[in-house]
Amino acid sequence: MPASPPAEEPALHVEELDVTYGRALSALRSVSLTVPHGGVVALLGANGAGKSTLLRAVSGTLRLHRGAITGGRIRYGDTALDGRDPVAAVRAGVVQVPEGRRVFAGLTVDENLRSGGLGLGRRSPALVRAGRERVFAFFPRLAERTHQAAGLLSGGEQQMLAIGRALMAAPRLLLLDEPSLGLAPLMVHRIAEVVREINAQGTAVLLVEQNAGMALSLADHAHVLEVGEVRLSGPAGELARTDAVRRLYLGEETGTDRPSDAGQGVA
Amino acid sequence: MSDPMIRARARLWGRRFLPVVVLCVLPFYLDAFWLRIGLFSLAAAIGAVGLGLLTGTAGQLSLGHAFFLAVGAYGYVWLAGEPGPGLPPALALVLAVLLAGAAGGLFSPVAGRVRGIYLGVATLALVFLGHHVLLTADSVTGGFNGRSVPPLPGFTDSDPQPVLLGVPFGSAERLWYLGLALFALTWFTARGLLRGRPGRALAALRDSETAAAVMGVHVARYRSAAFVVSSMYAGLAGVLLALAFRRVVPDYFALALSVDYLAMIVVGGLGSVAGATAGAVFVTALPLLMARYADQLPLVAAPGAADGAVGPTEAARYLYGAAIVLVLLYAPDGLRGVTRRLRARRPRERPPRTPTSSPASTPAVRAKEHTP
Amino acid sequence: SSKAGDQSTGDAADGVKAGPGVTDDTVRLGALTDLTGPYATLGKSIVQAQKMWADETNAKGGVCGRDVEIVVKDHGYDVQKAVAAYADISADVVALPQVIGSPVVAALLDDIERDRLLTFPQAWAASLLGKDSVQVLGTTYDVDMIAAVDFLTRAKKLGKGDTIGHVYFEGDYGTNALEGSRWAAEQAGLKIVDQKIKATDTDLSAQVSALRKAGVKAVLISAGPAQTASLTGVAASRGLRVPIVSSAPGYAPQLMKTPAAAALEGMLHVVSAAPAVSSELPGVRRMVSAYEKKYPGSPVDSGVLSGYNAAQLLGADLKKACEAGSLAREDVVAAHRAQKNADTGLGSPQDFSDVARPASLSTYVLRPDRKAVGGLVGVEEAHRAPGVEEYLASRSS
Amino acid sequence: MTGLLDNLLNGLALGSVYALVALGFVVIFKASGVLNFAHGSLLLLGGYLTAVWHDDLGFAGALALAVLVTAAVAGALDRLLLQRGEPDPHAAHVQTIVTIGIDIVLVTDLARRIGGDLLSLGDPWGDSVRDLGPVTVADSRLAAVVVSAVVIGAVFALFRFTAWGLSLRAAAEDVEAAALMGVRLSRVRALAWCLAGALAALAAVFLVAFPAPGLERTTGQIALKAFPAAILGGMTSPAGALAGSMLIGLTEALVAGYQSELHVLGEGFGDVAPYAVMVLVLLVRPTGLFGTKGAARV
Amino acid sequence: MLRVRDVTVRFAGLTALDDVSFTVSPGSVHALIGPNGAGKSTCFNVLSGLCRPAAGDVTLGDAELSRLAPHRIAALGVARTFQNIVTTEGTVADNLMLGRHLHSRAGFAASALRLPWVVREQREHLARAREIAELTGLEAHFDTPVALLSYGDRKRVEFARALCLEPSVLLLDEPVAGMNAAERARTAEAVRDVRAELGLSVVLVEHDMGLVMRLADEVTVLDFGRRIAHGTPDEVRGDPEVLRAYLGTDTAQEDVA
Ligand SMILES: Nc1ncnc2c1ncn2[C@@H]1O[C@H](COP(=O)(O)OP(=O)(O)OP(=O)(O)O)[C@@H](O)[C@H]1O
Ligand SMILES: Nc1ncnc2c1ncn2[C@@H]1O[C@H](COP(=O)(O)OP(=O)(O)OP(=O)(O)O)[C@@H](O)[C@H]1O
Ligand SMILES: [Mg+2]
Ligand SMILES: [Mg+2]
Repeated sequence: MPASPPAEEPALHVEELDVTYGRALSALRSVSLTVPHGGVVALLGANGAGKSTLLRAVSGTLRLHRGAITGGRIRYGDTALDGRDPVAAVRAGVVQVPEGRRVFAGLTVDENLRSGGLGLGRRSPALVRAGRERVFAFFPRLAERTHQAAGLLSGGEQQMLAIGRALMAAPRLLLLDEPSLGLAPLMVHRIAEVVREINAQGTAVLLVEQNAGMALSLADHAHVLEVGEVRLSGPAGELARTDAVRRLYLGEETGTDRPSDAGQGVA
Repeated sequence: MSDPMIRARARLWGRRFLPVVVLCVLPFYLDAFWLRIGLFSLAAAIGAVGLGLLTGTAGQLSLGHAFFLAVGAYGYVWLAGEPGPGLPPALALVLAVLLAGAAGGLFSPVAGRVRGIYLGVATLALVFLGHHVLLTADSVTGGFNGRSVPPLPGFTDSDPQPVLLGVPFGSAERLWYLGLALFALTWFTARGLLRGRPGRALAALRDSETAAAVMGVHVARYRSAAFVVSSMYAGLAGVLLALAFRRVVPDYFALALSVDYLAMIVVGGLGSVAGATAGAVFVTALPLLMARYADQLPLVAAPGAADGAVGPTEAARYLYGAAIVLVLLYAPDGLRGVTRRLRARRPRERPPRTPTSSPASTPAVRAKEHTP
Repeated sequence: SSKAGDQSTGDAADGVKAGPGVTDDTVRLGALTDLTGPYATLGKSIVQAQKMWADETNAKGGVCGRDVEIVVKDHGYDVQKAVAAYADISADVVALPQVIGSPVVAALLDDIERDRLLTFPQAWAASLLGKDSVQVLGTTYDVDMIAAVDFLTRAKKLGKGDTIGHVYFEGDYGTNALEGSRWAAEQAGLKIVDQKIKATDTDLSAQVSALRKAGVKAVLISAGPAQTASLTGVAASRGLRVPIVSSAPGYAPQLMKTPAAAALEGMLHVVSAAPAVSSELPGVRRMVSAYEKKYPGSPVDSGVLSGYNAAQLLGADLKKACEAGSLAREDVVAAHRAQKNADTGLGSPQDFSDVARPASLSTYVLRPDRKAVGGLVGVEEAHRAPGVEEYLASRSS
Repeated sequence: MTGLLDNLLNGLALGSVYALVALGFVVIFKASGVLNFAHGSLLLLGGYLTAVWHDDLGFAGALALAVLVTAAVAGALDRLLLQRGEPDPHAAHVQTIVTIGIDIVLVTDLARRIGGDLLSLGDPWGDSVRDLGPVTVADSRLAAVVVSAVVIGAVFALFRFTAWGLSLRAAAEDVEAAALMGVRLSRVRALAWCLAGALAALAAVFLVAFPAPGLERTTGQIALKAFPAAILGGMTSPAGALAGSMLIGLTEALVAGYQSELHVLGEGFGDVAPYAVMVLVLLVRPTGLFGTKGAARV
Repeated sequence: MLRVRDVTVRFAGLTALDDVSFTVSPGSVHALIGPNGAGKSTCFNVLSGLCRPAAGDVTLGDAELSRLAPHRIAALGVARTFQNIVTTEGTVADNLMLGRHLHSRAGFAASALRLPWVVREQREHLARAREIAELTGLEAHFDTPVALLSYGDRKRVEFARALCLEPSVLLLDEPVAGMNAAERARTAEAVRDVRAELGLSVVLVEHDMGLVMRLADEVTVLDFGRRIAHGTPDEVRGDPEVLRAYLGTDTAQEDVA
């Protein structure tokens, strides 16, 4: 196992977080959540609810989108993450898989995987090799294409690579932004297995997913974001039984015909 | 009576027409030095609008603008002059613009195929090869020392000088109005292009050729057309510059000129006609003004003073270089961005208008296609 | 309107007719020079020399009872700036004792002629001849090159059938020089192999290869100092040890500090209308010592001499015009054209009466010497190369 | 025959000098997407510093110090004037223009200091030459070939095999994703500028050493020749920069060497021939000899 | 009628499509499914002219698509979305107006002179673009720069832009990726609506089997570039080969159970 059990057990605490983009657009208001050590927390919400924004705030890439934290705090263990740069987050063991794959198109698959460990400073080649073997075990398809330029992979293959790349950084907290995006049903199962497995190895996961069925089955705890605010939260199993969640995120037609209007009814 | 509508309309008219009125009365107040600067600026603005269309909107980096300016300038000189067919100057002007457009069209095998920085450096070749031709083809271009420019009829100093309101209307004054008219034409047409269908197709090409092609844009044709149109503006600018200079020399149309034009569109703010104009005035007028007034700065020695002293030209160059850096440091979206921000700070926001591509984030230099 | 109304000029208090640039107590001259471009060194020397002349003249009571003032504008060899600068100063000066850059002069030629502004360009191309208001001082490049070929045949024993290389800058300078060398070579039965280069070429290895292949017995060069240094250095190192003769602008004393100095001393000669600054002529010696006193540390090069000479000639013109009762521009030009044997004691006397002819046809031959002031010493006194008159005749026909 | 060999050798030597300049140029473009118009002035700076220090420090000391200082200046320019605020891939064109401003200031100042002088850098080769069979080559040029081969190899290795190289290439592809991998963007980038500055200073030595006459105020303009060299190589690989430079050097030398035979093209075509060759190559291979089309699909 | 016949596409050392054939009848929804890397997007690239097949041909009516440039294919009424979102910068409106490119005529000269008909034409197309934005739920973002939208909304922009072309064949590459169930339903509805309204044929690549089952009339399944199954959604769902390669046996067991 690459990550030895840490002395203290860090947890991610997001407290009363406010985020705005540009000068005015408020994307998150007073959002709080906790990802305990070794836990899996799911974050649900409609398009534009602010899920990716929250992950960006944690990983420190908000500023690349001209966004800023205007209130609240983010702590990971003893490390304050708000207002820090992405490097600090990676150093603390917090690694994000960005939305929409974002593999390094011109680099080979192999180089993409190597780049996953860049934030960790010097590492022995053996360690790197072990990490790579682990990724290939998860996603055998990648092993077949180590020397192909990542940009030429199919969408799903790129998604696997993006996840594999993050795993190379041996994260203690993995932020997954829609990992099942563009994956075939079989692969979605595989992703679920991967999440379970790395979680079993001690990595906590904050999971943003539109495949709510999968997300809720993986998570201990879940939150529903709506227009920048937490509307619902609770144990995943409980939430899965909530009417609104069933209708909006599990696609079960329980209420009105036009689900889009029903968004307001969750509260 | 204090209908806000009326006031708003008055403000709009004020904003639109005040500048026009000011530009029209300037010759009554400014001496030849200022008019000359103004004329150079107008010519540069026309050329910059063309480059803005090509590089800012269509995303085709061009370092070859000087070449197309040269085609316009020399085209006019040759067509209207002796040796040359000696056409009527007004006709020569139009033909020179078309000639520049044709030169842009001839470049289309390269323009249609080569992209990004590769295109930029390929266009660099135009400048050097063009310069070589200007030097070698003596019989047409006059070689190293260039040729003098046949004036437009009615725009020479030997013409009778009417006196308007006590101001003698020499060639500088009259050329000013010609420049103004040509610039107005440029402004009108370029805005129409940018905000219309071609502008949108070009912007799409810049951002993603794939998306544009799949939506039905004929990629190669539009890429070439961007070159042709931009070259025509450059040609027009070249003719006006030639008329203002009364002399064309090859060395003027060197790489530095191309780079200046690139600086204009970025300093002004990419993607808009107003930005290109602001940048053109900045890049053209500032060095001339600084050169003129640098000797009044403290610590600046008289020209040709002792070794190592900072002379006026050097001082002007320092200031000009620093001005470019500073403007872009504090206003990365250019002069246009500054005015937009100032305007946005005022309470009344204008409602968003018909779609125009956001000029703030349009890269000129693009390494690869934008695929998120 | 602020521009309405115009001031007119008239007679000054002392009865001398004044014109633009002349007031009751000053005479203003202009200089369009290059202090920041490729000819910066030359520009600076000329500016300083002419300022020194103005100071000396003013100390002696000025010209026509007026103080001389020189307005200097730096164009950095940029035609656009030069045109703007001309527009800026032309209304307020009597004459231009210095304009650097042949494209600049060419661009301003029509304006200068229209304004009747007596101008001494610091360029010696024959194409600048023929304008009433523009005066090329001394010889032209072609005349110098005829002298160079003459020198090679006389002193270096080149003879019929031999080949000479000529490396030259594009532009008036090189073209005009090539014209002279071609003509002279033909007369002497020599063959010219020419190599055109640009001002940005500083490594002439390829040219030397080509010249060596052509089997040249001597090389002429009409380029800048850097090119002369490279040519000589490369030729020496490749074993092409042949005499090299340069036009005057192709040499600068700074070359004596480069690694090519030894080769230059061994192989180079310079043809010039002006004597070496180290010359024993009393006028030159006086000027050099005054200059060294006034500008310690500044190199004394040929620019100093030609700038000072030009200023003195202009002073003579102004004095003559003043005596004739008018400092109006056209009268200054007329006074200038009346000088048939202008001698400032700084070199050969000059004849300005024929606008189509070079003012002088006598050329000095010099050679580099790192110990001499200005890095050059005289080899041959000024003399008229045989055939120059025929050349001029052939050109004017 | 000797003439041809002479020209070929000349061209190779010239090309290897261009390669050093082109390489710095490519490194900066890769790292920041910036077309560095100030590259010529960095080169001039490096050369000038070597020239003024070599009397006191000796050639090697002066060169080492000049390389360091130029690298530091380049890095500082990037950190202080170009990288402002958050890394923004769209800012590359603005930064490109900022380099124009920087270039104006630097060149003005250096030109003022150099004045009309031709400065010698005190290099140990002087004007010594060597006979290689039938042809003669300047020692300085041989040194240029060796040094640029070694340096280019080293830079190639840096790119391929070090964490810095990987970081640089990753950041060039996608700034945000690189940041998420823990890449210190600004540091990686500034280091690239430092490297390019060092290369420029080094190139200055060979550019102005014999057979060129010495450092002039206009020496920096030769950096322009590196543009086509870099482009021909494909902007992506150091090997490409080398190949492109060789092609440019050879073209220039051959066309200049055979000027009289190529009369129809106009005299003085040697200077512009590289550009003509470049355009022809680009017509056939729009991304240069070694360039690859962006590896992106939809 | 869109007909794909024996299309083969090879990349260096890899056959992305191997003798694939299928036919899309007018007005139908044809789904193309298969595991990751099966060649679905490659097939779209062939259909839209971005990729030349090594063998085989594609016909739409009488036109042979595999020899046409992308813009010519678009002019025949084939519009597509991309799996990796490919929008242009500028606002949603700009993107949608790009979709109207083929329906407007204003060229360089006419636009430069702003002839009255050009102005009128532009106004009409803007109105049409706004309608389509409403249809796809983008009305609130109409003047927002696309770069500022969330992933799901950008996906919608692509969809709306393709609709703006008023195509006869619509190629959708994972149109609901990144949307939640309710949003998926809404998009599905929009697809159904436009199909009914405009009578266009849709080729759909999607990993959301629920959506495929609900929308598709016919399904073609690819694996490693080869067609492994073909039929109605129900037929395909039961196909053991499809279960093995794509859906996974878990689902199979659920299904069987
Ligand atoms: N760079 C930005 N500038 C301004 N606004 C932004 C920016 N990025 C996102 N937004 C806005 O912030 C809100 C939240 O966006 P976010 O990307 O976090 O949504 P999301 O929940 O991840 O949605 P999706 O499921 O579609 O990915 C949206 O309204 C979006 O338009
Ligand atoms: N231009 C290319 N060069 C090399 N290989 C390519 C290229 N395009 C596609 N491929 C390969 O072809 C295969 C098919 O890719 P394609 O994108 O068509 O898959 P897909 O079915 O769309 O998969 P997904 O569901 O993951 O999007 C992949 O393995 C991919 O790596
Ligand atoms: Mg998101
Ligand atoms: Mg796909």
